[in-house]
Amino acid sequence: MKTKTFPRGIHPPEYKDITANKPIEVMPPPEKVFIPLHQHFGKPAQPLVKKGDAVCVGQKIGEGQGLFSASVHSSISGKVLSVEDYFHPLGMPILTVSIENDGEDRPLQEIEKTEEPLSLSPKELCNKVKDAGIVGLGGAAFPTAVKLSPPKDKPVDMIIINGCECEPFLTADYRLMLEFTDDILMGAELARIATGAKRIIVGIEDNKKDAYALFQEKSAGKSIDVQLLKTKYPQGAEKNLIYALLRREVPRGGLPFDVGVIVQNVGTVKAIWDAVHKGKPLYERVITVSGPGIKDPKNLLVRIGTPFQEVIDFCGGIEDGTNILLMGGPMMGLSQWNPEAPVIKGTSGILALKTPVSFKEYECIGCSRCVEHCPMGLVPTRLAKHVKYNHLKGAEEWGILDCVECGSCQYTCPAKIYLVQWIRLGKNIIISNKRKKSA
Amino acid sequence: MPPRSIGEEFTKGLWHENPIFRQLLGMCPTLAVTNAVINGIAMGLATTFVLIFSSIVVSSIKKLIPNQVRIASYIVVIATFVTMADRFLAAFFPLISKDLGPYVPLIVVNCIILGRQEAFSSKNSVGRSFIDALGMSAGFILALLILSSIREILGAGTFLGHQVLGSWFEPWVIMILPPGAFITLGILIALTFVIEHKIKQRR
Amino acid sequence: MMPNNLFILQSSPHFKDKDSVPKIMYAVIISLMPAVLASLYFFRFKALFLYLACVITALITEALFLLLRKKSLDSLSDGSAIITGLLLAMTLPPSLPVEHAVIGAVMAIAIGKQVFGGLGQNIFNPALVGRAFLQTAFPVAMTTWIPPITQKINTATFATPLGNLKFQDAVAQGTLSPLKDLFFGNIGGCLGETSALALLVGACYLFYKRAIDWRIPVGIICSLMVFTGMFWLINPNKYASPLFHVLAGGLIIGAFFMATDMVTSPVTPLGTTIYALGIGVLVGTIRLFGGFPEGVMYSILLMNTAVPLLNQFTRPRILGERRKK
Amino acid sequence: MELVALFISAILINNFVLHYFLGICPFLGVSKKIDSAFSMGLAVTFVMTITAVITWVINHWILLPNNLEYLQIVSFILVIASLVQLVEMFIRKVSPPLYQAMGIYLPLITTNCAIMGLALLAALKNYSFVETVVFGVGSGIGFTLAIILMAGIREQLDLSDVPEPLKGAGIALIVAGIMALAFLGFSGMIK
Amino acid sequence: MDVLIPIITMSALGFLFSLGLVFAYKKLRVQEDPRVLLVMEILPQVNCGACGYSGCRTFAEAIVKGDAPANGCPVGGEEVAHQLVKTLGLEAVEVIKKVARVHCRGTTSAAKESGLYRGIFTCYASHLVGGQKQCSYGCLGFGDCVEVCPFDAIYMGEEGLPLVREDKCTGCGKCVDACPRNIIELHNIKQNILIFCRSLDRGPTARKACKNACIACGICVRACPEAIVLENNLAKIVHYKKIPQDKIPDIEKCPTKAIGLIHKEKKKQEDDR
Amino acid sequence: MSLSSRMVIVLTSVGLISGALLSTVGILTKERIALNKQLEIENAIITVVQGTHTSEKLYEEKDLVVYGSKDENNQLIGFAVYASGTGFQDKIILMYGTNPSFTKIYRLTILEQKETPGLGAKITDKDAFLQFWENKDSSKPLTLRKPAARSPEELSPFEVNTITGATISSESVLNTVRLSLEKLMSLKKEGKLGNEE
Repeated sequence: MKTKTFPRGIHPPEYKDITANKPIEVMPPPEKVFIPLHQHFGKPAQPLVKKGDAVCVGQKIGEGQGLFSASVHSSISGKVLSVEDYFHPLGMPILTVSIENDGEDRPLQEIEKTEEPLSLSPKELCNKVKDAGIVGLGGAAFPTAVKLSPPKDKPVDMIIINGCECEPFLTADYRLMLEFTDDILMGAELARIATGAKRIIVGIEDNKKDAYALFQEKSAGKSIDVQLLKTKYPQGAEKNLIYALLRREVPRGGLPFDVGVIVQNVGTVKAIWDAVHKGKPLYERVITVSGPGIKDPKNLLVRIGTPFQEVIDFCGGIEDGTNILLMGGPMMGLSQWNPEAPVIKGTSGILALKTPVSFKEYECIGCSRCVEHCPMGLVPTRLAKHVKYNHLKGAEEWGILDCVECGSCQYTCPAKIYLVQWIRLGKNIIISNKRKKSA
Repeated sequence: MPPRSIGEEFTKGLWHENPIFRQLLGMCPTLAVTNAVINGIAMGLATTFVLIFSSIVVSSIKKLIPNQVRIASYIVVIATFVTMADRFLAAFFPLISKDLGPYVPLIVVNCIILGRQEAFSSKNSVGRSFIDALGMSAGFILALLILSSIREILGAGTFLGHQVLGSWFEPWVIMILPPGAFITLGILIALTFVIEHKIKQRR
Repeated sequence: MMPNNLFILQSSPHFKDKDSVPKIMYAVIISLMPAVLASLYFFRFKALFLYLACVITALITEALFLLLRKKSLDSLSDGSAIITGLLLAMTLPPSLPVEHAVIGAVMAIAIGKQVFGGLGQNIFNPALVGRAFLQTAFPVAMTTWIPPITQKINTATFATPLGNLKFQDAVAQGTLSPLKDLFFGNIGGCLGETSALALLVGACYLFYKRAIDWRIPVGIICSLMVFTGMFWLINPNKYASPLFHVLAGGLIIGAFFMATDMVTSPVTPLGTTIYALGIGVLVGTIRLFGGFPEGVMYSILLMNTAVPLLNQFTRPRILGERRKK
Repeated sequence: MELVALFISAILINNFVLHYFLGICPFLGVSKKIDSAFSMGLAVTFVMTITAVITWVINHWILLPNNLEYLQIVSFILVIASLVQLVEMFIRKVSPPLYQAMGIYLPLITTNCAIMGLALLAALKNYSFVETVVFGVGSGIGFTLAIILMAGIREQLDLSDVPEPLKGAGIALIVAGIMALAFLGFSGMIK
Repeated sequence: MDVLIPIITMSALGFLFSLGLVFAYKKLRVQEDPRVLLVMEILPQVNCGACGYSGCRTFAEAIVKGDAPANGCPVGGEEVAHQLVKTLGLEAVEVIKKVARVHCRGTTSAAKESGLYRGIFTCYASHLVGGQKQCSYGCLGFGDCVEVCPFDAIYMGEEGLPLVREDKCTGCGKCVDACPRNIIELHNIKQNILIFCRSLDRGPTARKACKNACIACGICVRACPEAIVLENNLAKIVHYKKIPQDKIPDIEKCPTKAIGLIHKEKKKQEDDR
Repeated sequence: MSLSSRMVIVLTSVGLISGALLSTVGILTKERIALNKQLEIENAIITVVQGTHTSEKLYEEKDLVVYGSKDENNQLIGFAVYASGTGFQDKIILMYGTNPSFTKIYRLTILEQKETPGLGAKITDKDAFLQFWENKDSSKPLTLRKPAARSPEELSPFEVNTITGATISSESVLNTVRLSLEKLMSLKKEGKLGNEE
């Protein structure tokens, strides 16, 4: 079988074998959950409950505001303790609903199950997805309902189901693909109906051959292509995945719509199926808890809002010498200082790593490895220098806004320069300057 | 700003507004003729002559000249004195004149001269202009002298043609060639920056 | 939580490749060793003194500048100053007085590297700046050659193969050095440039360590061979063969060790290719038509000046970018 | 053949900036950005060509027949100054885009010693008319080459940690020095 | 004859040249900003390019647009700079002197660290990963504000907080823009009471993160309700003028010293120095 | 008075005054400068053809001037040849003296050169270069000795020396001399050098 892939990129060590063979375990709901009202790309949700209210599992506690937003649901049943700012894994205090578990796990009364989900109209599907508060579960947490309703002038002909999971350590998507193959395929079909696309392509990297075989088998006879991809990072990045599978290039500053494509993570399409078929809003998700600092690494089904500490304790706790705690994978994940931070919709994994505490940063010696490996065709060293010496105009000319912050450059940099941080810094300043100007 | 005293008017050209090191003006002759001290001195004197006389002339006729032909008139005045200097050198110091080549006539486009006329002589009295021109020329000669001494001593082992370094010394030919000129001046400018910085800190 | 128990806070990515700047630098140093040993064999103590003088001076100069700029002396251990010293020594004639070599090493580090801000910021290859300085400052000493010890002749002056080609009309006279001698290094010339074999052994190691970009040596050698080959085909009685040009003089060391200096070569793939082709053509031009028998040093320095422009105008195509035609 | 040699020599070997030290002021002043350096180079080449023609005519038709060599300086500078000013005003009136691209650099050229140097050198070397023109164009291109290379380098230096005292003119001069060293490689090419 | 020919030649040249200029002056003139002409008058007209612009005209245009500083002409030196300032009125007339003030007292000893920060040592960069202090409102301590100050008026104190030399501060606001956490503000130099905190955290959380944080206890509000209010867990001075001086001792009873007199702070600074 | 007429008048009068000044200077220095030039040539002629009493220009073209040298007795003792050729950097202008039959070169001197200082510029140096040009036999084409000889005695009468490291400069001097000699021979055949013999 010929494998497809995109140009450049890197191949970091995978470390997936730690959890790859561990079936998804269900973690019991915790004593308390902290559910931030802002877990997605876009505007925060507006709280619907107040202190003292009783809530059930799946009850909507935050209403999405406007187009780019998503609703938030309670993940346990119990009493609302407070609605106020609380620590959020992204580092900023965010308005959060904290709920005390009454241990009953009482579900919502009027669950809307749909027996014949495939017969629903696109509009109905979108509304259900929106109601369930589904966001992209790959990490960026883009509201899925928005993705499923492409603008009229940009028809979508192709849905890509992203089963790459190119980040090291993470195996949550892999386990989902093995254990919930049917749900994923049905969810993909719903997404296809919602967008009016013609075909579905499932992209799976060749380090997950058994998942590929399973998908091939189950999708036989349907209008679904299952494609094997050469294992490479960042294959899961939308633009690179689209290029790898279809040889279509998303224009600079554009979205996949622009080339008639929508990319959905396997976890997201499963959530769509759950929401539409079982009427279950997004209040729990599968995460990988792994890394050399975790005593008993696992793939877990976790309620949203569970503090990291409890998840880690459930996995045997932290080993001595662990000095870095991550939400997400090691390439794009966010480092955490506070283990009390809650699991959110975008949490794909919790990693505890042991890294050398310090290393020397050198000046760029122009080895051009970052250029060789940048999946977007940028010149990261140049971008970083432009930002460092405050030449933001130059940085823009050199395409700083096209950076996807995948970290390939910094991974390969022998001078250990914080390329991604420089670029992120530059992007932030440029964007805030633009906002100031337009304001 | 209070008017400067005569002394200040003179000394500013030596350091604070030194045309070469601080204002970076008149670089072409500075680089080109400093391969030997004698050339540097000759060039400096020729420039001094032109600068002083054109300053005097310009400051005395400044009121007669309409603004639109200001530059043109100044250029003619300067060019006249440059020609005089050039002819004088050719007549009485033919060897130096040959060495300096086209750089004596090029005094006419030396930014220092036109710059001083515009910035100073056209606005100040004859006396002040004279002092200013004197100071500027002194600064110019000083710079040429430093640069040419370094280049001649390192590049030929001589100073004003006299052997100063022993026979053990093998001259660095590069210092007489263009690269040596550029690099030496670059380093000198950096040094003046450092000194200026130190002076400022002390204040 | 105890303060010493804090987690690290940092921006992604949290994984890093093991390669580092000192590792690359020491790989280059190791790869130079075969050629260094070869030159010690051919020129004995003269070579040893020059190597020591250059490396030690380079280190001292670097240290002085670091102190002057109030920077940590740790940077000395990154190996870049040692490389500059070594490379400089390798491009010097064996008979050069040691004090000249010292001046060269000072200049290489001072005006070749530190004035630009130190490691990674220089525009020109420091070793070549040092050599160009010496070539211009002491033209006679820099063009006086002695025969290697293996050639048991005793003449005061001796010409390099390229010198023979340029000034003695060696092709017509038939006195061109045999390619075998060129390959093993049994010829006159700079310390490190004589033995093509030893240099190629080192280069293989560099490729293995992926410390150099293959485009540069390949581009240089190809363009030089095409350029000199054209003239050779037109008149083989006047012009030397392309193979001679590749093996003679500093081409191998230049193409594999000098032009490939990461700092002073372009970062973009297209820029790198143009850079390499440019060096090859310039070497050919200077060797065939210029006043100097050898042009590798000047060619690399000249293309170094063009590197910023090459970088500027060969920005790679960004994914999804549509270039105006 | 001789003309080709003269042309190449003017560009590479006897480069105005790196060998004759002519036009150093704009070389240091307008070499901060590649775009403006290129425009400046264009403007200089343009004016140099015109100057070469006009001063040759003046020198050979007016001054030399009347034994007035000593008026060279005055007449050349006057002609150059007036010419540049007229050309500038003309371009400004006729073609604003061209003025933006090149014209704004014209006044800078009046007192550019490269132009005056060209006129004087051509007179000193006794070039024929065609030679003078070739010399003018070649020198202009040589100047453009040097200033563009310099601008590229300086844009790069903006992105590096040059020691404070050397920033600006200091490092530019040292770079020019090393460039001059590298250009020495071309010497002896024209025999 | 030897004398006459050059005289005639030169006069003719001068004549022709002036005719050309008159012609150019009359026919080829392009309308332009009169201020540019004014500036051109003052400038030396050497067109040497030392200012970095392509000639005096472009420099003049830049000055008029405000892109170039008045002292940007090295040839003209101070005289020209002063004349320019006079002519164009570049010096804005200051009515009230405003100075930058730092609304944080999260010193290294008072504010708790959150993690070991590893990365680029600027405030903005560390702000992007959440900052290395538990308080997510306070000063990050890398001195972006010090870096941007053109007047050397702000410096990093020993306690890891930026301090302002109010005599040197011109109130240009560069530091205000540079601070990613917006803890620097411009104030009338006469205002002597300041709230040294920006934390919107609830009292206990704020207190846990920083000893000097405002815990919204309301003591200051009670002392002076018409001037100070509590907003989002933080005290705020709404009407500075309504604070009677005799109430200041009451205000200063603040348990965390998050509000207080600026002069005390200043005295501490001097001790620091 | 209108601005325009004032402009014209001022500039014209400035030109007038400057013209007057310059013409004075020009006239005052003219002779002296001409004399300098003449002296330079005459000195050179005396150097290259020793015993010259009077000399006269016999032939002139671009890059080649021939002077006939006569002694006190008005006997032609040789020719001083002013020739120029391209060196390493720029033109090299030189002068050499020959006997009337062009079979012998008395001496050589360099009038103008811009060769590399310390290297090619040694062609003006007596010890390093010029002494090797004294009394050469030019009945056969001269050749260059490489590598350089240390003293004139080592050289055959038909050989001239090179400067170590500056082969090109040495070569171009030799070529200039060779070419001009060939040219002179043909001129002589055409009888353009007078009919003294």
